[in-house]
Amino acid sequence: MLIKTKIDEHIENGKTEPKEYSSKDFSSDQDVRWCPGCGDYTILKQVQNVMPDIGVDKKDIVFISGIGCAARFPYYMDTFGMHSIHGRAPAIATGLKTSRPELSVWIITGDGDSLSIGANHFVQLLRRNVNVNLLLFNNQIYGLTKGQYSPTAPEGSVSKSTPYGSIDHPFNPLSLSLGADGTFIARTMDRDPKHLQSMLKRANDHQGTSMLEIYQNCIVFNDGAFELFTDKKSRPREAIYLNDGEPLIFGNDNEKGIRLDGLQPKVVSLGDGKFSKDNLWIHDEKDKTKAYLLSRFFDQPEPGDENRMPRPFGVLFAVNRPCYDEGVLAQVNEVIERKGQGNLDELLRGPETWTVK
Amino acid sequence: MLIKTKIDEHIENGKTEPKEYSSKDFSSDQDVRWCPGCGDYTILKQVQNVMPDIGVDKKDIVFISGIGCAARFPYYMDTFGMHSIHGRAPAIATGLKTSRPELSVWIITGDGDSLSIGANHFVQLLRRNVNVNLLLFNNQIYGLTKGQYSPTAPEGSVSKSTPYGSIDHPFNPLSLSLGADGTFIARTMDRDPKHLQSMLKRANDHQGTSMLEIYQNCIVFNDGAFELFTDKKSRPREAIYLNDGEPLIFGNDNEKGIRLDGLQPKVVSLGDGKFSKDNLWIHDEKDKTKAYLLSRFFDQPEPGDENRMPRPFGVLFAVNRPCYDEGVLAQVNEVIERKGQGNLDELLRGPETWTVK
Amino acid sequence: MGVNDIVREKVTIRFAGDSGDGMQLTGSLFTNTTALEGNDLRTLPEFPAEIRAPAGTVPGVSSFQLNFGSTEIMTPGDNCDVLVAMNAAALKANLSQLKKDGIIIANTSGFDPRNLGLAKYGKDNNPLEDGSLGAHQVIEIDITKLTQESLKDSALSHKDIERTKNMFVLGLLYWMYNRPLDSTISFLEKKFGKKPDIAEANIKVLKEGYNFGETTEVFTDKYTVKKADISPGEYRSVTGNDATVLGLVAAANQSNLPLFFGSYPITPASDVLHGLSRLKNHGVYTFQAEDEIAAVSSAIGAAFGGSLGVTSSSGPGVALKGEAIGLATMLELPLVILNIQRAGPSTGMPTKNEQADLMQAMYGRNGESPVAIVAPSTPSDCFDAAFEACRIALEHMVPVFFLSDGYLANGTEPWKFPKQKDLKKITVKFEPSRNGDADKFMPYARDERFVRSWAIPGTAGIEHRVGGLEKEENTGDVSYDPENHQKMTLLRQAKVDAIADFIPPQKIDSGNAKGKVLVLGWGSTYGSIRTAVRELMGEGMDISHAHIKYLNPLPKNLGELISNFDKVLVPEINNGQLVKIIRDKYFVPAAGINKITGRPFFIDELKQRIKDTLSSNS
Amino acid sequence: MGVNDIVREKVTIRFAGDSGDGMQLTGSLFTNTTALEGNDLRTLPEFPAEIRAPAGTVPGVSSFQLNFGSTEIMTPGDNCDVLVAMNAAALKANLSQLKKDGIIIANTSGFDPRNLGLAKYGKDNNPLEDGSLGAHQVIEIDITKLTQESLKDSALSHKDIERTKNMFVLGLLYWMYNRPLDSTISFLEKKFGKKPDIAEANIKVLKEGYNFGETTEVFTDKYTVKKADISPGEYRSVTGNDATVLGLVAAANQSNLPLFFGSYPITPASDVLHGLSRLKNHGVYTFQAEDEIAAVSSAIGAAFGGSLGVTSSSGPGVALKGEAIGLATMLELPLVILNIQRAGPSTGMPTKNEQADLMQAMYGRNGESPVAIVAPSTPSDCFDAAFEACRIALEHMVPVFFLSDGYLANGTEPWKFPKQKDLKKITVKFEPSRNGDADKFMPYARDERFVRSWAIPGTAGIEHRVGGLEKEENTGDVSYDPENHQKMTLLRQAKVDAIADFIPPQKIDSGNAKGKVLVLGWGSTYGSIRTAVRELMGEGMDISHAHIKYLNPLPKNLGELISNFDKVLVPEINNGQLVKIIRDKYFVPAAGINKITGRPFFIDELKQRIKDTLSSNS
Ligand SMILES: Cc1ncc(C[n+]2csc(CCOP(=O)(O)OP(=O)(O)O)c2C)c(N)n1
Ligand SMILES: Cc1ncc(C[n+]2csc(CCOP(=O)(O)OP(=O)(O)O)c2C)c(N)n1
Ligand code: SF4
Ligand code: SF4
Ligand SMILES: [Mg+2]
Ligand SMILES: [Mg+2]
Repeated sequence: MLIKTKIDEHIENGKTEPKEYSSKDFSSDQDVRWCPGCGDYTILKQVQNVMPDIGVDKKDIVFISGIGCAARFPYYMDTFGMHSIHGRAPAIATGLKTSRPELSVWIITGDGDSLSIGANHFVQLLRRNVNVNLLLFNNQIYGLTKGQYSPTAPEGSVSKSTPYGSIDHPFNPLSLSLGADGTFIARTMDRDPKHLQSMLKRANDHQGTSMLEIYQNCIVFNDGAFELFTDKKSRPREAIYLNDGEPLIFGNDNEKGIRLDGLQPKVVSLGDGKFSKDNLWIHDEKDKTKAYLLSRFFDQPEPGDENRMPRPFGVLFAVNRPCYDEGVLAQVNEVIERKGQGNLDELLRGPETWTVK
Repeated sequence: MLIKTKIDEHIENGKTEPKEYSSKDFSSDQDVRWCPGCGDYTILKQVQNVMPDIGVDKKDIVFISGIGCAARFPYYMDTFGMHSIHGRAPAIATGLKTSRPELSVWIITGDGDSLSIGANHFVQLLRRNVNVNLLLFNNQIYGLTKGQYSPTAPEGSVSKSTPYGSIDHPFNPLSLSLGADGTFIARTMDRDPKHLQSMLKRANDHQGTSMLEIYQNCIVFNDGAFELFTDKKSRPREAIYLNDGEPLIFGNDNEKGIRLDGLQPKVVSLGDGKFSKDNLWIHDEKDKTKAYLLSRFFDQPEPGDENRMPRPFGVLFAVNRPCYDEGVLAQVNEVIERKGQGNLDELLRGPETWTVK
Repeated sequence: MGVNDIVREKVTIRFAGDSGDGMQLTGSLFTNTTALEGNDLRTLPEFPAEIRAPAGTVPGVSSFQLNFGSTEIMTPGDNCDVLVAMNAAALKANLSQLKKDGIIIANTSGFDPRNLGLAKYGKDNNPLEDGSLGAHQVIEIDITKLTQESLKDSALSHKDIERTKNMFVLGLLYWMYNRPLDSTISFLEKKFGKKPDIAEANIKVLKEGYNFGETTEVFTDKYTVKKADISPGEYRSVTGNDATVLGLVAAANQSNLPLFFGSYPITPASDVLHGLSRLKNHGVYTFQAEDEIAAVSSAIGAAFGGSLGVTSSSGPGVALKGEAIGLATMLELPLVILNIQRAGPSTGMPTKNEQADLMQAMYGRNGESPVAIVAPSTPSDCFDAAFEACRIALEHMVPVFFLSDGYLANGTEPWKFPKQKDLKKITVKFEPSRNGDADKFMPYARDERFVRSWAIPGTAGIEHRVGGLEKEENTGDVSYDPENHQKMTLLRQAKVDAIADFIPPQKIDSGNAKGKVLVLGWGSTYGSIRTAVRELMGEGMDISHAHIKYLNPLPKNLGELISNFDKVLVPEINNGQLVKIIRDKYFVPAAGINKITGRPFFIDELKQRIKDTLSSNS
Repeated sequence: MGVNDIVREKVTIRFAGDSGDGMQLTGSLFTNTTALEGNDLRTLPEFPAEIRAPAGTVPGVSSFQLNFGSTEIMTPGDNCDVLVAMNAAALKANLSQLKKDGIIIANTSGFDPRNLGLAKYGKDNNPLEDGSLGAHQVIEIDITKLTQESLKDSALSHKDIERTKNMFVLGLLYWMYNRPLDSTISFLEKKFGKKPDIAEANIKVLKEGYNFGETTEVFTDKYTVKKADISPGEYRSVTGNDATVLGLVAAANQSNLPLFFGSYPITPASDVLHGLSRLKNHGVYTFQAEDEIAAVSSAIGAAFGGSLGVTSSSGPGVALKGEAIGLATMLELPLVILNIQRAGPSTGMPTKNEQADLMQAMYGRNGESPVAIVAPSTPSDCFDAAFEACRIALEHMVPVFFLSDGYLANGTEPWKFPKQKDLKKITVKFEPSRNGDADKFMPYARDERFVRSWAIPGTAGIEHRVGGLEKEENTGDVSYDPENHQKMTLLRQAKVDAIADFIPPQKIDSGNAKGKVLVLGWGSTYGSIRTAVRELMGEGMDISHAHIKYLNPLPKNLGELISNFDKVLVPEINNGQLVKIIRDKYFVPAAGINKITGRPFFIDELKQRIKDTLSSNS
């Protein structure tokens, strides 16, 4: 902001040389307390691995979470952090980022935290396009409260609170994010550290709200929820990795592709000469309609069915749109420039006064 | 429910002959207190006009609203009603409809009520597909609180709370509803009573959550927000009426059409022989991808631009999916049938007891 | 035949008409002139509950009350001496607020059959004629007609002419109360600078009204209200919500912090959001959140970042903030919560007044989560109270409730506004950066006031985590240790209690420091209590008044102050809240005097209730 | 050399091990046998805060405490006589809860270097060997090894064998306390019906443990705890949350209404949701809402429709419900809010106990919005309290808070469960339908108890609208009328106050009805207070105990009851809440005895604190 405050002074006085970090520098002194084998561990590790490369000073990084197993994440990062209240991390982050745009703000949230109690703040964050990174740890269950179904749990889920199976239709988190006009929408999984890392970098590089869904295995209450995609054997058939500008190819030996027949995506085999790479759908991160179609590779025919679409991993959609925090700052500065820095005495005097002798 | 309760008795005892109603029967004894010229009046009138035709007994109709100008609606309907609290009508309606599936439940809400404070309940309602009708009075402003911008207000909106123009990107209510997996998504306007009536009937007939967005003019704080679509002169060019199975045609003399060029909707003119009706996009309410594309006829080039898409009115999307309330009832009954009606004494005894002599 | 000029000590005038009749403007212009004339005064507008109820109907009536005098004026007045009724509905809605011997100035064309019908008098029974107005002196003037005549040569549209009729009333009242026209004239010239014909028309009608009083003989009396002796200085008029805005900006200025204001609109708090959103060039960030939960949460996020984080709401909106305020008590971050109270419960009566959220502020959260509470007592005191709320929050790292209400929010009074140089400094010290070899930063270490340090992101070497789980003393690590929880719970309480060392002692506002009866109040009842008590003192009663601004913690000397009186009475616009706290804390049989009509205490009413209460429980 | 058999009046055993060691099962099996043996008893489990903290670490320890005796047992016991420590971490975590002269039964293989390391003792300093256990009698047994040996011929996997070691401990303790094995054996046969080899193995090891006591000479003493004289009848064991579930279902049954339960998971309330979701065949609807606001709102919607609407939560979740509860007070619909309290503020310590939400229940909403409050005093009393909460809500058309807590929720006690035919009937009458010519239905007309009628959709001729704006008396139309608001505010209060005519008078639980000292409690402190007071009476102190179940309105005779004592002490697991209400309402200098460690009062601790408080303020 053009008006210099005590915060600016403070930062000025505290200036330090930018440091070289190793991933170790990002692990706090707290011992990690997730269940042995929980997917959260690998995510933590990859985040710690990526941090040194994002070129941000440790002191300028803030992790804000809600409540849940995932939400304990900030305790384990040796950065600034807040383990706040259930579902409200996006609102807290909006206040922080808007008032301190220079900070690198990361939101850590679970499927219950962000899509149940916090779903309003979640969609508003995406709509406003606040320049933060949101990591959605989706394990299709409420872990911390010991195993109730969540808004991403498939219909019929048997859980502590649904002994006879859940009845409600689950959210498709990526479709919801698109519907909320998110500008960066991506998916990855705990079991593919390389891909996870690259997605974290992409999320960090994107200007605006980066919504990264991470399939995370809750080994205790929902083990294997994503096995189809994480298991080395089934993955090639069930998962497809998206790369901007490249055709949609998958399968054990990349023998399958996806082409668009009008508005209809179709799985085709590349072996039999009928179709070649050139006939395939070319991924375009900027094409919202294609992103929409990819997000619907979700409620598809059962595994085994020829026309079953593989689940997309990677960046489905990424476009630039002005960020809320930038916009606010620009407006504040624009007004300061136009009217000059406000004078308190004039303000106190107000438009009209009179004097009593 | 298979277990008969006091409610069933009560209804049984209170049985009355089904009546013939006129719209007058649905106006309560309260004098209507909206600003003269408010769009809410015409909506009220059309709802009262439609009620006699939906074939539901007055005593079985409930209107539930949140808070706002729109939300005063229930007071003016001579049915059961609740003017509840801001944003919570969908949650209250879910409790009522789930416990009393035989009732016809209508939610009345404003753009602030449902897309700001109530956005979480709004998307959860659509996801669950509770069998209620939601009428979203969108006037792109907070009326009752005297003119602050709302989440549907265009960027740059100058309002009491945004004297220098709003910065946040607005929601596209229909896209959000699609993203939340709504099963019935439609749009109409206060200024077209006929269309409004037909949409109300469609909403009522749909099984599941019927989301009907109604463009409503706030004459005091946001007059003319939808003039482009409501004004007889500009409407033909700026609005397009959707009819299932029919081509997308609009224009003063129906001289324009829309066709799909791959994934790209294009405005074409039917005059010059290049294209005929047969080349046009045929509306299909069941096609979610088309519904998606239609919902994006929104953030388009400025008026005047040849490729500007007209704003669609009508039913964009309508499919059947099991309703939450039905599902809950079915499960309860299924368990009762399987286990027999629970016996309280057995329940109190529990699995294991011992006797003290 | 001449007109007698009567000297009056106080006068209360009520301007009432249709929302379209410009009564608010008329009232404030009369107010400005009156202020310039050196009277003391208070005003209160009353808006219809609906945005635009149908013209001519009772719900559509808008009114403005002004109370001014040559002595101290502390309230907008009880019932009025003069009621201006621009139409039948205005009379119907306000008659009950006119003194027995009060004067009615009625615009007869507002009493035509149509208006009588709309006002539900019935087309052909005109209260002006059916004698139902009894003792009241009724002055009937066809203001509309006279206005039109005076502008018959003007080129203005009928509508524009119609619009000027409020100036006729204003002119007439200026004559009645011997007020000069000049300030109003210059205002009109400024306001309609671009439309000289409109300015001219208004001025002409204004003078017409004045001359009408002068020349016609409908009036037998005119009145003079002498200067009040008001402490000399430069004054402005201010509403409570304006003053609140200024107090926040001043606090940000005096602490040299950015002000982050996260809010969600709600009556009667919205004007604070509106006011601040215009002050971006004072380094103010305003965020209209999706709801009250996001609003308070965003303020907490900003506070974590080192800004002065403030949120505001009323009624149901405040109830929604409880959980997040609890988080702030645990995080021990500064947070200011403005509650511009309104009549409850639930949605209640949004445009009516009440001070029934004190207990909610004290206890409306899960667990033991003490917060500080301050309450303004007059519109201009909102400035001090808001400033103090910020000072306490920032200097003590604690959430602070500011309990204003609709009566203060919309009321105005003359304010001898302060100069920046005379304002307190607010001392904020961010935890400094430290390099690797320095010893570990202890986020929950405390100073002698039990206050932890403000450690903001961007500071090297003090990276740390905070959260809503119980914290270990000093380290701030999560702790389930039983003794630690006991200790931290008491520490959080001790921190709030210690604020008592940094607020002024409670003083007696009126009366002796020892005596029979102490009337103890808080918030917007100040004016009524002060006036009532002073009048009772005048009647020879041994009675004193103390008004509490710092409600939690209470001033250290309050207990002793109370102990100097035989009886303690606590008038509140609620069903008895402060009285509970006083009885519990000081163990005195304090008696409540309560009113829950959505209206303030009237002076006479309060005097009577004080007498009744004393006689009943002695 | 023989073993002496010592008779004990009470014994407290604490089973502690890694989450994986099956201590909860071991404890409950011992409990069942003990119940069958006719002892009185109470138990309390303690779970780790994390779902699955790393095995072998202190945070990973899970324990189960059982207190049983031949006399009345009202608490799970203070410190224990015997501590079973399956590994080093278990010892470390629980040693502080062992009596000075208590016995430690240590599984030596759980004290190997690895375990010592994990427990942060340090690889090579074994507390069993370094004499740090001082006065404690330590019995070291390599339970793991012995278990493996006894099953060396079994075909089971190593893992399965390992799993049976808790049966060895159980057998051993059965021997120590002269308990029969049969009920446990038949349990194992049932449980592992499908896996006979596993059943067999467990039973073998169980007997092995028993024989180990019998044959080896490590034990010089065994103990007998005689039957308690418990009122005859059929008993079951029940936790507070189970009993709450049953109370709700019973109330739905006795009012013949569907039960609609809208909730959102949160510790320690979730088990109520889990329990009810299994009871669909009792006409129970459970709705896991998106948040607590939707949960309570859905219950209100269901109540509007004529169902028994209930919502439940804890800590921060309850704070979120305030606004909607305010709506329910305005709608005057029945609503039951279960608050299974936990340690706060904010997220606090979810797995620890506190009763610090009383003030929030009383005042945690905007405006004057009175609600009724009931609180259970023991696990089984949760049944009665939940039933009463529903009865009051339904018969008085009012929101009712039920204030349980984690200590009650998870604790168990023997319960002489009632029969359906002995339960109260709950009388609900829906407003009947009326035909066109009947006169207009008055939704806010009231009966002599100030209760309006329940008018549900589906009833012809009574279509009406309700809402959160102030209502006009009788008609229920929106009203801004000042006098009406005063009247309605007082009516809502009067309706709640009138409930006092429909609850039992307050009785003295222990001691005389007149005397020196009254100890006044509420909620889960019942057992500790009762026991402490009775022991003090035994020591000759003039002291009595009354325990309040109906906290709002308070029983009509409470004031008089209190007035019969010179001193009133109010022990609470908070920083002083009920005591504030008592001091304010009855104007007695009640003194608080407070503990905020997340733990219940210990008997000896409480006795001491009572003595101290008395001496300090006399
Ligand atoms: C206001 C509030 N409501 C409920 C809870 C209890 N709670 C804590 S975490 C959680 C859900 C956790 O699920 P998710 O967000 O998916 O995180 P996960 O544990 O699966 O990582 C709930 C219901 C709470 N702490 N606060
Ligand atoms: C909890 C709560 N927050 C805020 C308000 C104030 N409020 C009432 S209506 C409203 C918004 C109205 O806008 P909208 O929903 O678009 O309805 P409209 O008046 O435009 O029809 C607000 C902010 C309230 N009554 N309750
Ligand atoms: S409960 Fe599930 S999500 Fe939570 S820590 Fe354990 S494994 Fe991970
Ligand atoms: S403010 Fe706008 S929306 Fe509200 S009643 Fe008036 S015109 Fe209608
Ligand atoms: Mg989860
Ligand atoms: Mg609106």
